[in-house]
Amino acid sequence: ATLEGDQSGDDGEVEELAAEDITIGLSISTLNNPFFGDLQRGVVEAAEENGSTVRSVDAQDDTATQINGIDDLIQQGVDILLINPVDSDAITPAIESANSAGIPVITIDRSSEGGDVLTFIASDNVEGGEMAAEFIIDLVGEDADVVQLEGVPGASATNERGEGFMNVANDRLNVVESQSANFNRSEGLTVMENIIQSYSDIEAVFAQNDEMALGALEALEAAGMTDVIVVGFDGNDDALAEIEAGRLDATIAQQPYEMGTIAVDTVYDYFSGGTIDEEIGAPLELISAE
Amino acid sequence: METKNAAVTRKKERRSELYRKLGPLIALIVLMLIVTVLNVNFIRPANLLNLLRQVSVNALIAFGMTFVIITGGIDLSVGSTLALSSALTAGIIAIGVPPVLAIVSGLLIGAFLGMINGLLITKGNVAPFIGTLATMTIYRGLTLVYTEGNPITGFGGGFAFQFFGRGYLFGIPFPVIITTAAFIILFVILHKMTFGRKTFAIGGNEQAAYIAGIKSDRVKTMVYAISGMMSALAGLILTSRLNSAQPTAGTAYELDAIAAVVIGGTSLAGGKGRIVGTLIGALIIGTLNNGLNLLGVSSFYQQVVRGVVIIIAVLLDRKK
Amino acid sequence: METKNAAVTRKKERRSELYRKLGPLIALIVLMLIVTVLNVNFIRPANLLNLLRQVSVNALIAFGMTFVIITGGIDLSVGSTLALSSALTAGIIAIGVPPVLAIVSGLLIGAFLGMINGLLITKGNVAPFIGTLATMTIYRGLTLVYTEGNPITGFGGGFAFQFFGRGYLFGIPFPVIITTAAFIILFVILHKMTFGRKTFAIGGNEQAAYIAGIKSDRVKTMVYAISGMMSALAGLILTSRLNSAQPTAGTAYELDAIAAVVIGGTSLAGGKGRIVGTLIGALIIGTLNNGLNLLGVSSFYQQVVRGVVIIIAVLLDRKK
Amino acid sequence: MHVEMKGITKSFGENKVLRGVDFSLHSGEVHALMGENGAGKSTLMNILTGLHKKDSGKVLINDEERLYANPKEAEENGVSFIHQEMITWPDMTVLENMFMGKEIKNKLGWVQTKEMEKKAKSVFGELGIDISFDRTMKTLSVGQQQLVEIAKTLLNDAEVIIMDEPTAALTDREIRTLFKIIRQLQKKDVSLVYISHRMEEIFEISDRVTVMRDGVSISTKDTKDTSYDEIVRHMVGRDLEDYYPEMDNAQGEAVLEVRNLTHLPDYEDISFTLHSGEILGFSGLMGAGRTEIMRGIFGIDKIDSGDIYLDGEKIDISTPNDAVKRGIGFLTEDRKSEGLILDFSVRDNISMTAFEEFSKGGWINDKEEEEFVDLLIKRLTVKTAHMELPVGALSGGNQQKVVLAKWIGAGSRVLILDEPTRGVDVGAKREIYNLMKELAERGVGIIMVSSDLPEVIGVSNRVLVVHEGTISGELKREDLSEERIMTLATGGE
Ligand SMILES: Nc1ncnc2c1ncn2[C@@H]1O[C@H](COP(=O)(O)OP(=O)(O)OP(=O)(O)O)[C@@H](O)[C@H]1O
Ligand SMILES: Nc1ncnc2c1ncn2[C@@H]1O[C@H](COP(=O)(O)OP(=O)(O)OP(=O)(O)O)[C@@H](O)[C@H]1O
Ligand SMILES: O[C@@H]1[C@H](O)[C@H](O)CO[C@H]1O
Ligand SMILES: [Mg+2]
Ligand SMILES: [Mg+2]
Repeated sequence: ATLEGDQSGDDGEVEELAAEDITIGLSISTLNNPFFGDLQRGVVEAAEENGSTVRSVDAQDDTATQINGIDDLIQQGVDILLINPVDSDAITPAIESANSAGIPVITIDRSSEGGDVLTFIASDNVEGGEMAAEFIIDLVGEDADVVQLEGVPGASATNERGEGFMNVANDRLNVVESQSANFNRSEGLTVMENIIQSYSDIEAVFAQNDEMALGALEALEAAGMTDVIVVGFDGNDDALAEIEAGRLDATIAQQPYEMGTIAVDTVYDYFSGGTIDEEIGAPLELISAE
Repeated sequence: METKNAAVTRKKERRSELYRKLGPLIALIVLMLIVTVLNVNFIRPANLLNLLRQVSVNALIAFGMTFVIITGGIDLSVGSTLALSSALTAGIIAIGVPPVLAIVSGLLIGAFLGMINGLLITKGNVAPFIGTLATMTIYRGLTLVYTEGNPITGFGGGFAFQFFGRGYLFGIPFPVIITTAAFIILFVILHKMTFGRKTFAIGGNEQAAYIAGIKSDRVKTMVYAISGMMSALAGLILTSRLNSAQPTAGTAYELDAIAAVVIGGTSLAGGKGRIVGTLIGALIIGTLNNGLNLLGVSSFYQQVVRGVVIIIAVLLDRKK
Repeated sequence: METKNAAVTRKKERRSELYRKLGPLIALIVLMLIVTVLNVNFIRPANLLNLLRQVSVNALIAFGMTFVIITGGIDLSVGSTLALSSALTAGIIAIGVPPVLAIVSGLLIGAFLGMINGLLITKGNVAPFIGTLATMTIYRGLTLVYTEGNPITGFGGGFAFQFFGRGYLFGIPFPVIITTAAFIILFVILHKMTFGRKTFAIGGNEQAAYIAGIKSDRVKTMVYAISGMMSALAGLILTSRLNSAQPTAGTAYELDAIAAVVIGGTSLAGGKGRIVGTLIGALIIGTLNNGLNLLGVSSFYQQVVRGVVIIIAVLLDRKK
Repeated sequence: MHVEMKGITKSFGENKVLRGVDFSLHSGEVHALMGENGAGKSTLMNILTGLHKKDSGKVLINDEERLYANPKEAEENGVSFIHQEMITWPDMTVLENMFMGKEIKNKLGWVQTKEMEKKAKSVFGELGIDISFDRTMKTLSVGQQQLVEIAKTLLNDAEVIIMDEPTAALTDREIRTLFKIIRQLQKKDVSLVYISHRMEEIFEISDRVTVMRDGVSISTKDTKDTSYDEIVRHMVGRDLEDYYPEMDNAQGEAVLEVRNLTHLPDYEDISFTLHSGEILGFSGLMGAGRTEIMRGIFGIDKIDSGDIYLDGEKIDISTPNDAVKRGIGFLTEDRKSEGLILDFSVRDNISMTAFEEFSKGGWINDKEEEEFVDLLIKRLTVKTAHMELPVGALSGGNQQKVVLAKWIGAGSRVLILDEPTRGVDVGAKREIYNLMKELAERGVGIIMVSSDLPEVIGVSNRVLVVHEGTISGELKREDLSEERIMTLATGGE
């Protein structure tokens, strides 16, 4: 009787590989969100440019589907795995199986709690949350009534952005309501509509991603509350357009495409014997109308 | 003696029939009272209009679902139909087709997708549950393929299209007006026209209906087309409201729609049902969602409460 | 002529019966051949074991679902039952209960949740579709309440619990061994024991079953308990494999399970079915998922293909 | 076993179905139970076998008060009930059906198929039945299914067997077999309750007759001491005049012509002409293919070849809708699954075929519909409290009238009636015959498929006999006799 991940893989020297000979396995948490579409595009385009092969699987936001997909990638003998976990805990066993198959792993956007990971590429979500809170305070002042729309419960992005936001807001803002709209635009709309019914004096909304922010925007506009400040997170195309149009106030822009290309660059570094940092930060940027 | 007996039966029957009809309505009123007592904001006209607007999407889908369920079928593909027809309509608007024309095309696309369900079920002889389960996956897949997983936005459509989901007429949100119109039309079709009679007959006993000369394949196909069209209509409202066609829009909407239909007293076995009940069912679900939010109940508990209310509503209906 | 007629009918019937039984198997073999031709990695033993391990979760749920569907019912709550029983088991392990005991408790919790479905349906007289739709929401809500929406991790459980989902015995993944054992036991119960006969009898003609002295309420309640227990078993495997109990685990799993059952030739109308078919159905779906990944088909197209394959499989079965 | 039921009462809700029934059964006798549809015969037997609970009264088994908790307990104590609506599992095998709920199992709880087969084989042998055990029930003819049901009762060493209209779906040959079996059982001292609406059978097989009316037992007599007229009088509460109406209806032009209709292997080369005002009987043995022919004509099943003419004009019927549109109506042999929507009201059932009569452009005029339905209910004297009552709540005969009303309302000029009086009591039967005659007199052409020979002879103007899927002969009214028909039906000249 043995356990999956028991047999440790070859721990020896890294076998150097030319870009054309590398097959990259990519496991994405869900492609139903443009954010991850960009991330995937970053990986695929950077890899193709250098002649590498990419095989990707989509977990559709389900942890079990994700480990199955990673197993399938391992079966195809990919040289390295880029994993964007659905859940930071539940990904551990999959990373351990990759470890035991001797396949190096890089996680992107969300971390892994266990297993050996080459590096972790992500924006600093805590810092992003803090940036949003500071921005809001700049515009509406301290102690204003604000609302937070949270992402998928349990996702590291939700927890970390919430943590960052509350770090600042706890003492300096009055958060009247904080509810989940699952990173989803139509839920953002309905949840916001309902909140408006109880709190007509809110001055700002922080949505943990742009999709929810855009939904909230429609709700506020329908209620004639156009002067409420709305801040999103991600910097996706729709959000940027709305900022341009003066409807959305700001977004904490991540750069998913860059995360993808950084990951691929790291892969090449690794296979040419370079040393890799334990964590690689992806740039975050607050984009607003000014 | 026999006639006296009959009169008594008749009276009793009428009374139980009345209960059956009023049951869901009473449930709705009680629910609204409770929410109002707990948070008076609920009963403010602005919130009620807001509630109605929120309900319109589920109500429209549930209206179509009512026809399907009365024939003894089920349509699991409504959510995916909504997404696919919305995405295609957004695409159509984006290439510059006038919005009214695009809306009509969107409705026809929905009807077409529904018709495919109907043909699978009638000509292919596939059980409705499994046939629409398959198309649910297929239509969703096609939506994702078409949109490449990204929302379609900034497709324009001008005032007409924006008005569709976001406009007001005499202070009433336009989606509410659309829903009311759809309700009236479908009510008439179901309860006042021969098409409705045929729909009931098929659900009551398909073989007998067929032998009585009812073209059951054709009626069923049309019923699924109606369901598809209503999903598309709901999708257009959503798209207009969000100013964006979402590839994941409508996921799991079939469950809310089926719940509305069943709470409204339509039997899943087919042959029995009322579209008024469905409207009330949709209002109950909407009041619950809106009310629980107003009361600040956590979304986790909301799910528990929602399930419990579905059971209570159905049990009340059983007891007549 | 009468006897000749009968003989012809008879022969036809046997042949169609054979097709019915072999249909899904042939579909599976053809599918495996196609995938192998396109990517020979598929047929490697390591991948086949990997495939079997992937299939085990859906197969276990689908086994239980087979019983339910044979009675003419349906269980939409399996995914939520999986999540709730997993979360509670993780909680039990976390407070230090020995893993084997915890596993047993987990299975009993699943059976209990299933029993609630059964009682709702038999005593409450609620249609299975709507009753389990309600508990699906309720159990999911309770899971979220219990876990506060966060995955439960680091609960320990030691080697025994880890082995459950991640172990190997004689080179075979332990989940595959569990699934095989469950299959054999359930096969015997369904096809060799009176309980199985009763299950079929209820689905075939409930009134007749009552007259034959079958306690249909009790049998049905037990059948839903079996379904709940199988969901819990699947959940434990998943929890062990993921080393974490996820509050959203099992979402939409009912659909894959129902698809496996129906592809395997069990009729949604009840009274007819085979658990071997369900196993094959689950393997078809698993092969499809694994194969499409191996072939590098985009996840969007995968959905389309999966829906189309369900339809083809069901149509093939129809045509006998 | 000796059974005594005394003063049994039973109500379903407001409906007092039994109002003090006395009934007794001696060991080894065949006791016929007669009464109009809805008189309460099945209900009484359901009380004896524990399916329904009585409200008051006494049941004595071998002079001891005894109530069975459920049908299974009754069966275990030697009281078996072959129900009117056969209780089977169509998709399960003969063996599974026979042993349902009483499988033989070993210590581990495994079902012992071999032993069950052995036991079944011996019972089949006793009855002279030859049906293989692994066939599914639905592939058997109704007669064969009935035989399996009977064999089932022998598995439990039944001492009392209740047969509720066992011959309703059998033709004469099978009835002969059944009677042989009954006599064998009688020799083994088994008592039988025999419920039937067929008077001839009662006189042939029973020792005593009990007649029920409106939930009360009217009389119990030795069969040899009573008469046809007396039984009928007790059943309907008055004298009935002639059972069959005088068939003096005049016949006109050909309305329906069928030429070389073929659908192998069910029937081949069927040709005949139906005239307006004619009642054309179709006789034949079970499985001869009469129902299949009618389904072919009506467009329910596909045909291989052949032509159909209406008023001399060739028409194409590929669905029932094509037939209905052209004024053809079809009362099917299976009223419950094909003729009616049982939960729907009398009104909805009647109006189903005739929407055009009270709708314009798809809009229904409720008032007109009500008048339309009311007229039909009155014309056919359907006994119903009101038109909103679910059809399932009516007696069998009245249900049959609702189906007829539906086709008359559709303005049918050609009516195909398949076993129109199956399971219908004498009183209602007579009314149906009168209706048929009345329709014929108004120029409707009627095809009547019937397995009831006296009925075929009593109401047909002309009879076609079907044998193994072909028409083996035609008999004019004056040539009709049971012998002639049976000779043709069995392939003789
Ligand atoms: N389960 C029930 N619930 C309500 N009413 C019932 C039920 N069973 C029978 N009845 C009613 O009881 C009456 C007697 O029915 P029963 O079946 O005993 O008549 P029957 O004499 O067997 O008639 P038939 O000759 O048509 O078989 C009918 O009016 C019937 O509608
Ligand atoms: N031995 C059999 N095996 C399978 N099906 C049978 C058998 N006998 C009869 N049937 C079914 O019942 C039908 C009986 O034939 P059909 O009803 O056309 O004859 P019929 O002369 O009208 O007899 P009936 O008096 O029973 O109506 C067959 O066509 C078939 O559908
Ligand atoms: O960082 C990403 C994005 O913000 C997305 O919108 C939701 O998932 C998070 O992990
Ligand atoms: Mg009866
Ligand atoms: Mg027949």
